[in-house]
Amino acid sequence: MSFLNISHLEKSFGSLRVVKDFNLDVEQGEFISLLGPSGCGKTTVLRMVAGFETPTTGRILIDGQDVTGFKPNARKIGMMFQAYALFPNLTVADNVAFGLKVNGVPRAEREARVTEMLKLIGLPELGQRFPFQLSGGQQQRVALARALAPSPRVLLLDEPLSALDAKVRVSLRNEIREIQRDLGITTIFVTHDQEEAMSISDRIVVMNAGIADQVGSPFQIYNRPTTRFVANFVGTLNSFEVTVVNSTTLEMDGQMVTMAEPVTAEPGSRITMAMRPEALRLGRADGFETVLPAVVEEVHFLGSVIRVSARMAGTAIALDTFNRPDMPPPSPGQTIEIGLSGKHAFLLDR
Amino acid sequence: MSFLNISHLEKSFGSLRVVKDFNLDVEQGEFISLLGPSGCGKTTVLRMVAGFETPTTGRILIDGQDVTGFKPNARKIGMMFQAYALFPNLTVADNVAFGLKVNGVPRAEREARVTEMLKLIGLPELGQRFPFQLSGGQQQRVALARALAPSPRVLLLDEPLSALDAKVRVSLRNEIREIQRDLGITTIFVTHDQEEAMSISDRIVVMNAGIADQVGSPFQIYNRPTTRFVANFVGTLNSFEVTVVNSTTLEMDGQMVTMAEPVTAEPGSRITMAMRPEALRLGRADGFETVLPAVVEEVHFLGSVIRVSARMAGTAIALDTFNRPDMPPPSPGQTIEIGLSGKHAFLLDR
Amino acid sequence: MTRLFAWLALLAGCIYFALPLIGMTEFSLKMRRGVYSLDAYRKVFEDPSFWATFGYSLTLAAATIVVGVLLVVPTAYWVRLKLPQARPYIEFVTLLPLVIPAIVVVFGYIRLYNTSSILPLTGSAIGTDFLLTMGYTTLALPYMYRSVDTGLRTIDVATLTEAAQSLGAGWVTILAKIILPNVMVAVLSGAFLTLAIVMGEFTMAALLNRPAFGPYMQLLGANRAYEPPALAVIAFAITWGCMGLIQLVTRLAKHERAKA
Amino acid sequence: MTRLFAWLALLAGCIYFALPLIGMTEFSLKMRRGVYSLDAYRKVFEDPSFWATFGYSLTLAAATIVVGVLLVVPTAYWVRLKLPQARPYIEFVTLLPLVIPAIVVVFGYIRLYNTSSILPLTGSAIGTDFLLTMGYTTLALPYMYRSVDTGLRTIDVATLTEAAQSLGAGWVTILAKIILPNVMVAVLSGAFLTLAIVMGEFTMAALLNRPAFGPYMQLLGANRAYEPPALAVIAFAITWGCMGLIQLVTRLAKHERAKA
Repeated sequence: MSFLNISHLEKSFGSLRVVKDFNLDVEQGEFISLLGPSGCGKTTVLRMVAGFETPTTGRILIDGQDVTGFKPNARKIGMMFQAYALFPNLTVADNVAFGLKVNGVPRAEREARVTEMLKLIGLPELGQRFPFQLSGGQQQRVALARALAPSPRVLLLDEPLSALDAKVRVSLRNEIREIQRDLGITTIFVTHDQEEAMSISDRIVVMNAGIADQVGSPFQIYNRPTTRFVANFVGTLNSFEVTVVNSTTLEMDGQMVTMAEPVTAEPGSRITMAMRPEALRLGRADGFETVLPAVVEEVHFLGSVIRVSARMAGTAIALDTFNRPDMPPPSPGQTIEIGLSGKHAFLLDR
Repeated sequence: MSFLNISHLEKSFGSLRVVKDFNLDVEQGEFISLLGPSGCGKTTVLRMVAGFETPTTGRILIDGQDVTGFKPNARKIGMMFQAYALFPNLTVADNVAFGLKVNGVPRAEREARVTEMLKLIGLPELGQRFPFQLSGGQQQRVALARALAPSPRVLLLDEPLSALDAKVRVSLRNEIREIQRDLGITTIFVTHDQEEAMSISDRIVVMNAGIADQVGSPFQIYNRPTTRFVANFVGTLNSFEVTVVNSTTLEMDGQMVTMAEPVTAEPGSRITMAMRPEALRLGRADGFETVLPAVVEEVHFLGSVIRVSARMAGTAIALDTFNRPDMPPPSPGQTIEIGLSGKHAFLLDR
Repeated sequence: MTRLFAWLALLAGCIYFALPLIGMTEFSLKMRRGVYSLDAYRKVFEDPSFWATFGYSLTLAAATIVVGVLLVVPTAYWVRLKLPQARPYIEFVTLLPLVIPAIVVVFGYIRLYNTSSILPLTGSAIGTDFLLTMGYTTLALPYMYRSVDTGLRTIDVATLTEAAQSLGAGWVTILAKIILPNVMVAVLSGAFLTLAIVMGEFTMAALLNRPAFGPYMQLLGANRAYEPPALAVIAFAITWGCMGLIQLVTRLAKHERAKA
Repeated sequence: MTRLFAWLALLAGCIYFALPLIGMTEFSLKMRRGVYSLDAYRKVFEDPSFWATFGYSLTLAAATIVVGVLLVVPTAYWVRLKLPQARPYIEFVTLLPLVIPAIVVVFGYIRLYNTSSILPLTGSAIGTDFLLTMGYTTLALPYMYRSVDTGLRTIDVATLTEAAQSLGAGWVTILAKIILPNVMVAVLSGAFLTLAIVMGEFTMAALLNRPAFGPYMQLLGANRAYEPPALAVIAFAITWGCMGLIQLVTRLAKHERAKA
């Protein structure tokens, strides 16, 4: 039996069903992300686990205990919010100590735990500061320490990085992941940022309109999406209309593409083949058997990656290539050759 | 003579000099970004060009005309703000028509121009809506149309994307760039997001503490940073302490690295060599002569790119490699070989 | 349990206001012994003094609103735009009328502008009316300022002003086309509160000896039994009606937008 | 040019308030013919009625503040947290005292609680004091509610409550340890405004015939020449002092935090 078990969870507000038959098993120590666009129900699921919303139907079990009817303050969970959740009238140390105090932990033990927590988040000297004296990133670290101090059974993170600057966001997400791994605490993380989810999760639940579309590791979600929604929401996608030639070969604008996995569709039928931008190769190279001409439309220098927008076989495509200091990127209007291989392609249903 | 000329611009608030001897020449139709951390003075420069701040010293010339003493409403510039800048009591069409009406453009001409502008931003049917009925991205598009309607000489953009969601941000920045290129309007864009600046600018001015540190194309700024600040602020950097062997060779943890450009430092001295994450190669490959062992610490799946954090030659490094569906990324703890070449390295001054 | 307590508190609050009103209304209907009748109301409406004082106070309320709007809107706008650091002080000044009793203001006026002073305003009826209007403006200032300032808070004054400037607009255009339309509802709600205050004010009008509605109500209250509650009910109905009107205006404005 | 106009408006506003005050102060110092003296002030302080009425009003102000805080803080918190859609209505209710003249409230009380009613509160001094406190609470309600509600606006009530809940806290802990400390300054400022209103109030106290400070001021004003302005200056000084105290408390609170 898994550590956190959610079965047949449903939630309706009036006639609006925001979560539909949601099921999830989380192992002890796992880091799970709920990923989806706004309004997909991911936050509602999290709030039901926390106890802030009551499920319409369904059950939530933590460590074998049915907590569905429990009040939030009886669930022994830790939660981190988007922002502004620190108690402004308390010092950092008192914020971290709050949960311990409420639970009647004796003073000496409490102080030792606070010191330990502040060290864990790398702010051992800021205990006597007030929240308004901290940067956004520091505040969220203190919020993490506060949530972790009473040793909760499950840690819930409700888009804790969304209010922060890009650079801080990246460093803090890595820090959260490290701390989570060190403590081995079961964690559910809600986000709408696919890069964020991919970067730190053991497994991702991609949600769409209240339904869990796909559950899997970042590698699976990105490389083997099971629905069109997942394929489009996670990462950028190039899709081509191709004709089936036989069970291993597709025809694309006169060129043959050999697929790694067998094609089940009827020969002669038109299907959609998809490739990620990094699967397309600027120029010819070993292992990229199919080569097609393309015209560059836009070049976006993104730093380590250069994204080339081009038109190939009548389709607008995006291609990612690494920056090379000794080789400037192509210019708009230029005609280039693009190499690709069926090994890196996958097929999309309807 | 350039179209927009800023010379020896200075601004002090009290004893605080926020802009120091700022000089810039912008060609007609150029897209220039002012990039820097918050408080670097980039917004102050923009506001002085707009006329909202009076320079302490220095001159601003637009199309040969000295506008330094002009009021904002006499400068014929268009400006786009961070957010909430649409007039809430006016419809979209009236917002776009505002500048034309103020300038006494006759009704028929005004209406034609508004229709044209709404078509340009791809919202031809929303003229009768009010701002609060639009999404954030739509609002900013209308703000662009409003700024462009009176055919300003210069377009000023003050972080117009910072209030938007990640996906909208990317698509709107590309749209702005396209419209700017189509109209050929001289544009200054202020941002703190290096990816944003790199992706859409002809040239970037990297600012630090009121000073323009470096001016150049995104490719130059990224691959040939002239100061340590620029090198660190733009993109991720791996820096290694190396020993100079002779004018072309450096020694790094016992391995020799041959540089493409001559090294001026004394043989035997210790200098800092820097490489971008994409210049490091997972495994051996042609053209990456130097190979060093490393231990993987973290693997972050970011989508098309996988960032590997590892420890090599005693230094924590970041390495970028493309996702390959047929080849899962390495795991933390694994020992790997990393290839690199002096061709992709540059030296940092003190 | 806490929820129950909160609802009880809410209920208590409502009763707190409703009870006196109901009691008063009930009493006002009992002029004719044994049966409910509208006799008290008829008496009030037949009294010419009622109409005279009511009209007088209404006129002064209108004058007060005009002076207040002209004083407050540009000031509040300018303070938000250019002197944000002065806001606490301005707010403090606008709160002064709450802490300086009306009596003090009137005494000050009487001492300053009496018949033997340089500006003998209290010597003539029109001069006293002017003084009274000024006094009312002072009384209404906290509400008018708060209301307009709250209205200005809902828009980004600085950004809207700069946006209009960059499009070539001058100050007059900005104030008339952008700022005022956006705080119209706030101005209306301030005007309504002013109206309510002026209609009910007693101290100033009484001390300056002008035939206003407040002193009339008190006079009636001291000498009659059934008419005063009837009068109070009428006053309440009027203010309630005004409030409904304001709500309607706000709704219509929103509806107009949503429809467009 | 507009800037000049704005400054002029500001100046006019200040003069508007300062002139009566200066005139009054100057007059209050002229009791002894030909020279400035504090005679008027001495007279006021020597009057035992001054101390009696002042003390009485102060006591009632304290009672009013206690009732107001107990009524307003939990209500405002609960409304923000659980009934946000009810906020406009609650705000409307709290604004009613501004539009129902004090006279109406008092008449209502007198009719309801007179000596021949079931609850003859006006029959005893203590009962009337209770009624007066209730009346004052009504008068002060708009200020107290606004103040506390504004205080609550500066914190994220919902998130703080949920954060405290997830850490195991119950309602009492949340209200006492999180909500109240964060709106303390707002509560103090509401309390101060209440104090100022109660000290200056005339109508209710006079109609209920209680020995409060407001009627005392009026009585003096009708019969003496130099003492009333002196009294007004004293009242002004007291309120100003209170206001300074509040400012000090706010500053100290901030300083305390900054230092820590």
